[in-house]
Amino acid sequence: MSVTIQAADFDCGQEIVAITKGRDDIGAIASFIGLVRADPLAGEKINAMTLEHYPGMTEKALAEIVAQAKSRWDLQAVRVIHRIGRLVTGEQIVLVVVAASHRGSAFAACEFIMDFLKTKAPFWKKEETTHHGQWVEARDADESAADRWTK
Amino acid sequence: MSVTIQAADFDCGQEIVAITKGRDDIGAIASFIGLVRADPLAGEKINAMTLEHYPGMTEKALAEIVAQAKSRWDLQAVRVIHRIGRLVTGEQIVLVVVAASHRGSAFAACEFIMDFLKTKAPFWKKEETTHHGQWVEARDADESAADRWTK
Amino acid sequence: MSIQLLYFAGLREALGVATEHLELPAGVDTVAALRELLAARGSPWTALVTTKNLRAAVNQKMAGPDTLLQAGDEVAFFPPVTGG
Amino acid sequence: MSIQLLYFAGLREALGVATEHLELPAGVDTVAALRELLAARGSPWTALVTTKNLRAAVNQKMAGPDTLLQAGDEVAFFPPVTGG
Repeated sequence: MSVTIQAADFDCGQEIVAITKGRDDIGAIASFIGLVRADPLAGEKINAMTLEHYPGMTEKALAEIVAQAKSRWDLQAVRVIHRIGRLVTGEQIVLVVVAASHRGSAFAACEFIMDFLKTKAPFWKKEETTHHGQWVEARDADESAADRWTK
Repeated sequence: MSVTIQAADFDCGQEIVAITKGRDDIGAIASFIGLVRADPLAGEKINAMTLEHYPGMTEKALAEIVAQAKSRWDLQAVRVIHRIGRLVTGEQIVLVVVAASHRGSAFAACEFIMDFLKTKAPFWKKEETTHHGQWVEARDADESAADRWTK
Repeated sequence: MSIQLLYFAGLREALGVATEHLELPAGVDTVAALRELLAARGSPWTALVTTKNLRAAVNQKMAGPDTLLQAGDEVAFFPPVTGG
Repeated sequence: MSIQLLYFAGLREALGVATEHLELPAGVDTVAALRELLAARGSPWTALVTTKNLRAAVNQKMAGPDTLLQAGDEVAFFPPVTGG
């Protein structure tokens, strides 16, 4: 299974071992991890965030994003893990691992998957400080990042 | 120490933990691993390769590449590990991990470091099959990849 | 015809409802018409037409205002996504 | 003046030498002149001028043909790098 939505944490190293074990044809692995950052919010520091998702559609959207990446680049393996539920600052949110023969494809596909995940996969973040909770607003920069792949 | 040349293998997950432990300001980690691929050579499959380097200059070149990346992007941590000696197919050769607040900087800096490592750091690979040994020739594509950052 | 409705994130909280079954009156057969029908319930449902960039999905695929609705459809409304 | 010379990878194998101390004759004070001096030893040393894209480093920094040499310098010759 290349896409998993889970509450549990993940280990990037273990996922890479699972992809590469017994293979000798992979030359490049690009990976990305997103983490909960203690940004300021309403004069306080963010302590945690809660990730909500749309069960069923999320899996389909991520599978579609991975399929698009595989059609654009020659990839040997893709692994996506996205966590849901409450995560405190410093915790890992998302992992994308892409294996390919060459590094150009691995980097491009990994960034492509992240850009589309950020704009097409139905996840929503609610940030919390000690006294406040606030849904994160979508960033225009994320839309622009996704748009550049359609040019 | 952000740059290490070693014969021993490395664990991407452990290096990421070492970078993120006790911090809550990192939002994005991009990483890259290069592996020994069983390409064809002189009608046989590559079994292994031997990595030679220029002790002293290699460390300086890598430190300079990391310093350049840090001056171009706002980075929170960089870790580079490059192995030397004989490595069989499927083994890991190089690891680059870049931590930043945002994913754009993390991806760009990670790719920048790999492109410059491939063209500026004094390492040389000799590939071997059962009956042949051959020094790898530098690829024009690697020079082009490094050149695009100077535009 | 009847459909299944889902609301997510800030919209779900504003409405105080996560899911509902709805019997659509004759003539309400597009996403846009459904949004108008829900907004006509008054506050807080006016959010269905006033929320900036509100997204819709029909049967778990992104849908536009003209997407046609059919009996048994699963229709979801939510703000722009912010995962990753 | 004397310098320390280093050869790497395919060049080291072709020459059969990894390092040497060398007393430079008067007038040989650039990387280009040093390459000519070494090539004049005959085969296999002609590789110092015939090898395509041969790289040079002086005191562990990339150097060009005009880079000046000084007593005690560490000068290295090697093919284009192929790590990573």
